[in-house]
Amino acid sequence: MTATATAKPTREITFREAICEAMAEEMRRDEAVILIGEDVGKSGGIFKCSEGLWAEFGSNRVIDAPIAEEGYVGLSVGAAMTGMRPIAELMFGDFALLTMDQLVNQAAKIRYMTGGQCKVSLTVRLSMGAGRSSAAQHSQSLHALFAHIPGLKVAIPSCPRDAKGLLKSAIRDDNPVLFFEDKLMYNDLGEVPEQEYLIPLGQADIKRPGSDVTLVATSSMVGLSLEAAEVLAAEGIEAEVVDVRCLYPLDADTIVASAKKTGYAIVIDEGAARYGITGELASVIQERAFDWLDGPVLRIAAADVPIPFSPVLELPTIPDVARVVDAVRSLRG
Amino acid sequence: MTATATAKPTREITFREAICEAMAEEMRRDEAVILIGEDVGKSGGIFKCSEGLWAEFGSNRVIDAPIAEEGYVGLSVGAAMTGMRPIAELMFGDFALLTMDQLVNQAAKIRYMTGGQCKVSLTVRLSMGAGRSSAAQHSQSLHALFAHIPGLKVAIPSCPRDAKGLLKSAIRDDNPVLFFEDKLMYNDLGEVPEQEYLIPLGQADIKRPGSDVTLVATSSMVGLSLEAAEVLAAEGIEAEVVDVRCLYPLDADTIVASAKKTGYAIVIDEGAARYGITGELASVIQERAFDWLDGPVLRIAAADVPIPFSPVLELPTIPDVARVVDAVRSLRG
Amino acid sequence: MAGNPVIALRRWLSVSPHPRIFSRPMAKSSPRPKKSKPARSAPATRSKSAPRGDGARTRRTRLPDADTVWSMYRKMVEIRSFEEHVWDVYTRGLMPGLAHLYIGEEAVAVGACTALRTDDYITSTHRGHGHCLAKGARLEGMMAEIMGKEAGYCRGKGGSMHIADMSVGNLGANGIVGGSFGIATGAALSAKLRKTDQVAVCFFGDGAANQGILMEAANMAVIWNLPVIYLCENNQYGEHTPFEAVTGVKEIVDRAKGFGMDGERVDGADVLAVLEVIRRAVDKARKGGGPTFVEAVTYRFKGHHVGDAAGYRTKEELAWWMDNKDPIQLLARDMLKAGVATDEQLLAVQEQVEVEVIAAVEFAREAPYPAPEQAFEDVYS
Amino acid sequence: MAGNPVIALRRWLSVSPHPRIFSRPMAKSSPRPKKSKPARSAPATRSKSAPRGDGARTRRTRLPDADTVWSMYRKMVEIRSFEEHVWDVYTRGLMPGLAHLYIGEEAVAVGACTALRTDDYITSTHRGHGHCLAKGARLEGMMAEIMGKEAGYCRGKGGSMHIADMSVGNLGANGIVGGSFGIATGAALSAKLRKTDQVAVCFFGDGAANQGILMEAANMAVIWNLPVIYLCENNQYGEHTPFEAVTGVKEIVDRAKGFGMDGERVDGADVLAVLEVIRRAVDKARKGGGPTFVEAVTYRFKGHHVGDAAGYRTKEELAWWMDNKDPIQLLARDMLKAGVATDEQLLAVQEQVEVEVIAAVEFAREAPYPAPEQAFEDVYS
Ligand SMILES: Cc1ncc(C[n+]2csc(CCOP(=O)(O)OP(=O)(O)O)c2C)c(N)n1
Ligand SMILES: Cc1ncc(C[n+]2csc(CCOP(=O)(O)OP(=O)(O)O)c2C)c(N)n1
Ligand SMILES: [Mg+2]
Ligand SMILES: [Mg+2]
Repeated sequence: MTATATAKPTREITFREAICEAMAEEMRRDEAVILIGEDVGKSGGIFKCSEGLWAEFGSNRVIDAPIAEEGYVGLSVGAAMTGMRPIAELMFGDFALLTMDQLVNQAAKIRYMTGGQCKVSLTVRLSMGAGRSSAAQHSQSLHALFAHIPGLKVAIPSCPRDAKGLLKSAIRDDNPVLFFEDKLMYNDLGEVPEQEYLIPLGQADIKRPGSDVTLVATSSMVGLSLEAAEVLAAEGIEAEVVDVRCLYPLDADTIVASAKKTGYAIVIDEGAARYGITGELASVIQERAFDWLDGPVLRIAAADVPIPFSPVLELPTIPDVARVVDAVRSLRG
Repeated sequence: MTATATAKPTREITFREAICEAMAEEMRRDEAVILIGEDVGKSGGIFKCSEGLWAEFGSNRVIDAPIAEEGYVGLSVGAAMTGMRPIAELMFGDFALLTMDQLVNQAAKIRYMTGGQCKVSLTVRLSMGAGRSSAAQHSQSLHALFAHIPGLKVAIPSCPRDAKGLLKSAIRDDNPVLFFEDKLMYNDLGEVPEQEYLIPLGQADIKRPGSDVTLVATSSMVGLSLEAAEVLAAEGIEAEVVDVRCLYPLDADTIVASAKKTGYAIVIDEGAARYGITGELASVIQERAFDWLDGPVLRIAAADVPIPFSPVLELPTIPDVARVVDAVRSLRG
Repeated sequence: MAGNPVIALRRWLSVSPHPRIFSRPMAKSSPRPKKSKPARSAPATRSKSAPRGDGARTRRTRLPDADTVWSMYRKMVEIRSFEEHVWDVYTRGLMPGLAHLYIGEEAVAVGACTALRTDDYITSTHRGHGHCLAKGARLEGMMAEIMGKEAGYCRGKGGSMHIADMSVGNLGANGIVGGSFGIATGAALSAKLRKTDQVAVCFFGDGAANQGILMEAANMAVIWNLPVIYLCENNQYGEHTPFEAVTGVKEIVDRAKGFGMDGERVDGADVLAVLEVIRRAVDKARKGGGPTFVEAVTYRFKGHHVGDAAGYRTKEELAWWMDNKDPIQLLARDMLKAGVATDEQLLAVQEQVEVEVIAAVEFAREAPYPAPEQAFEDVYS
Repeated sequence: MAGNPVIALRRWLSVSPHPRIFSRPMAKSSPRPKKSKPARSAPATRSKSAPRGDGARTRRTRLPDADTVWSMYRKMVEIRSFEEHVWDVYTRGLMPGLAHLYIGEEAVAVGACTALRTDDYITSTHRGHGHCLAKGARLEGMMAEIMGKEAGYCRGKGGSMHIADMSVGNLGANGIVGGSFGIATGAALSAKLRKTDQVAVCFFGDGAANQGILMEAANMAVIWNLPVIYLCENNQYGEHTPFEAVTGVKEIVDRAKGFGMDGERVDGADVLAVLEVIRRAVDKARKGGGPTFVEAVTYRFKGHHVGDAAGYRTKEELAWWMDNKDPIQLLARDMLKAGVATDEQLLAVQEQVEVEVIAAVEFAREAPYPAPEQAFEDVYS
């Protein structure tokens, strides 16, 4: 390959458009792909992620569901077992709590329980993230609940490019994949290749190389970490930012290698702190990089409270750049 | 207090009887306490944990529910908000997945969302644990899902004495408490005080003192750790076994102090390994005891697979004494 | 309402100059979505014999006592005015989050809550301001909560979608569609066990009627004979989706048959009809007669929330409902006709309310935000 | 059945020497549990005009063709024999886990599956052996799975509660009561979208009929007109609890009214009646006529699972059902009466089946366990 060939042409699109493109391309490619969710049809979804799909694919493949999350996720499981590739959309990730039996007791286990007799080729798209004053029932980041469950895969992209490539892989995957989209990122712009591409599930990505400290981050926390890295760079500290991209399969090798290299690691995630993502990742790092670490692995996550409504209350409960910067400073003491 | 007064009289009863006694005592003490669940009434529950309660308290207070877990847990939330103290029983912890909206979106958040206007004095008793060839939908240990949720408390006793004392505290607590009972422990015998007593939520308990390594364990893994400690003692290694007892409130101080003392810690839990209990506890320990640790905090948990039916498959997926012993040996090189 | 209250009142009371004869058919429509063409691109011809519940109003012949009528009128005006100010506050960027307005549906909350005692329970929805006010919430606390202030009902923690007022039996709005079926039913069980003869009313939407927990809760209410009323506000849409497209029964009240529960359907624009139906159900429940399912046929005059242009429905459809089914207009006419009120009196109430609501807005604007540390309080008790 | 097959067959076919006239009332009973006295301590007097569906059998006047009748007879005998051997295997400690037997309910699975093509779908329950066999599962694979052997349908990973056989459209049993409503409905959607004219049958119990996801799934089946049949096996109990105590409708088929779905009730001991009702529903579904709800009234002759002494029901009640509603006995009589079969032929089938089942037990006993490492396979594909 020549140097020009590797620099593939790109254009700037939003996270939302990246999601929409991924679905459209996969629906064109494979008749078995359908989209089901509340108001995903003619109205294009409340976050406008399916705009144009109903017009292109019709109401047989872009299906407005009743407000019955457990039911239509269950129905998607059945469709996935019998030759379809449903994408089920949950407007707010919080509503996933209504579908846990179907996702955890059914989708995650059916292949295993039947000794490998079938595939559950299901993608569940769901939103996450606070910061919109949506209060406790519309702001949760519940990815840890699903990452805990054997049989599920969990993707959690941080930018338009990754979102598109990972979502296409998720749709083609023969297993149930939960795909978390931060609501605050839908308008974010990013470079996305013009040509078709896939990003495999299970590869972390170093979004910024650095030598002094490793910031392991997910979803919107990647952007936050990159900002923090800029602040730190001004102080002469070079942070390496590792975007986890998939909670399962987890690319522990990349994460651990970075921690070994820098000797310091901080894990940053927007879910609630306790018994969540940061505990697992910190624990993996200390287990595998113990002899390389010059300080404990620190964790930054949402406060252990339901997410409050008032912006003055909400802000202090979610991670911010200052906390990351301070943590790095405290580590390197 | 005299020495004789502290050595309170006890008798041996089973874990099941301890649970039943706790409920009976609290129901006698407070009319607001009711029990609701499938077959909890005349038939006494499929695990016989409510035997005798229906006869004593009648069908107004010991209520056979339809098979509608989400509904009757939701109903329990409403009753708890309006002056009752319901105990909702979920026969198998796996069925808690049907009730996640009511427990996580509602029970855990209502007090907070309403600015402290009400109490949700709800106890949910649910079973956990593999080892009975009950396969993937009747064997899960899902406590990590609830421990992750701000607004909930989670108790996870390991012996009849603790079960009784903690359950009584849970019933009196003004917050939603999830109370996990290992199915395999129901027949376990243990010394239980004759006189009434409470064990506060949020105190870990050192079940065996030791100086060489700390085993941090939950539920049935405490017994397993005690067995491992015996094996290790024969090799001259004195393990300290810390029973976590409550995942939230978590008594991190006791756990961390023990790890600091011994310099080595292993966390043992029966839930699935990834993004679960062990990650959090290991991570808390390494964060707070970093400079005292002589090796990484190790973790032992269920394999990351749905739980298989056949005993020859099931056994290798759950922790056993040998794994604990081997881990200790590997740690201490 | 943000403008001159007098002009606004005249607008409410005015007879539409061009009475419309078109609207979309409702009870007659097919339960199957016609996928090939966009749902309801134009309202179909309204059949002469209007479907029960939503068609020509079957007006009560006699009004209740004047106090009751006046207080219902006042409360409906209060809700309307409150919501129009929320609109205003929202579009001026003075409140965070989302605002789902109750304009057009006032008669349901007011009719229902008028049939309740203060110690009776309600559970509310994301579209809950009307329920809260009707059950007795104060304007200041409501407006302050909506703006995220400490003086709000939830100290700024809940916001528009989570207002509760336990002191008057309001167990709270709910951001989860269908999230309060269990809670209302549990409150009813609690009342029964505590032998208080309290009753619980569970407000929910046509969209929520497809959530399975409704069946679970309703079933328990039937088998245990609980004092609870499931009151469906069928405002024709769940977000952007017309209810017929996602509902397998022609009338939502038909769901009751599958629960073994009594069901009634009522014109949700007719506060007197709602009052009567709910009173009957409450009496029955209080006497140990068990639960009732009620469908109130209504319409939201605004989009799903402030900012939703509601392009999924036609102007004609909206106009028909506004012209024929404005609950405030309808009650005002009845009061005038029955001689219970004069134009001036109606206007005076409107002006008083407007003053109060404006005062509440001012109060809320001036009120301090909570201290950031308060975010960490109230998690546990 | 574990004993002499001939004696067993005679037992099945024998007319009860003291025909009982008592049984508990069913369709007539109150939906409210009478909490003060233990439910159903004694069967009440059976009303003369038997309740539809479960009372005096309305026998088909004409049998279907002999092949069909014989194959249904054979399949019911196979299920009975299989289950009696599972009992035996269980009590001898040869299988782990729990075993929920289908004895007494054979006509439901066999009648229903006889109306299906091999490529049609079923979803099954924790009490699933009968469904599996009726849909075409092999005895060896079933028995091996139940014993946790590698030759089992699920390679030992599923066990009794999770047997599936995708090759014949059996999407699997389910340990979650009500867990397969969504799955069956999704299979029907899939068939519709793939334009295959396949039909899905969702088996579930009276207890499962209280799970809310039923309403959610049924509603989608109605609005999208899906080829699915919800077949409720009302065997009178969910675990230890009689269905009337926890069910708000008198007859479970009444739930269908709340979904806007056609409903039928059928005598679940009468395989011919089940066949007819399901055939009709399948034809309708295949032709695009949409879903049907069917309640089959039946009874489990054993406890909830092997080991449950079933103290919650009376001996009289059990005896009435065994004497009057044994599906195998009933079909055998009809076959004898219609001259389709002789005693000897019926016996011969029974003997053949018994030999096959015993062979399957032997096969399963000898079959090797999976290797422990296999526990870590099949998680992802
Ligand atoms: C469980 C759940 N699903 C989806 C939503 C998103 N949502 C909020 S309001 C709404 C429509 C509700 O419709 P309806 O019940 O008819 O009430 P209405 O808004 O018409 O008053 C939806 C889908 C939600 N909040 N909760
Ligand atoms: C969600 C769920 N709740 C409870 C149980 C425990 N359970 C297993 S079978 C059963 C009774 C089911 O009754 P029914 O649906 O009538 O089926 P039957 O056993 O009578 O065939 C119960 C409560 C379960 N497996 N799943
Ligand atoms: Mg609506
Ligand atoms: Mg049953």
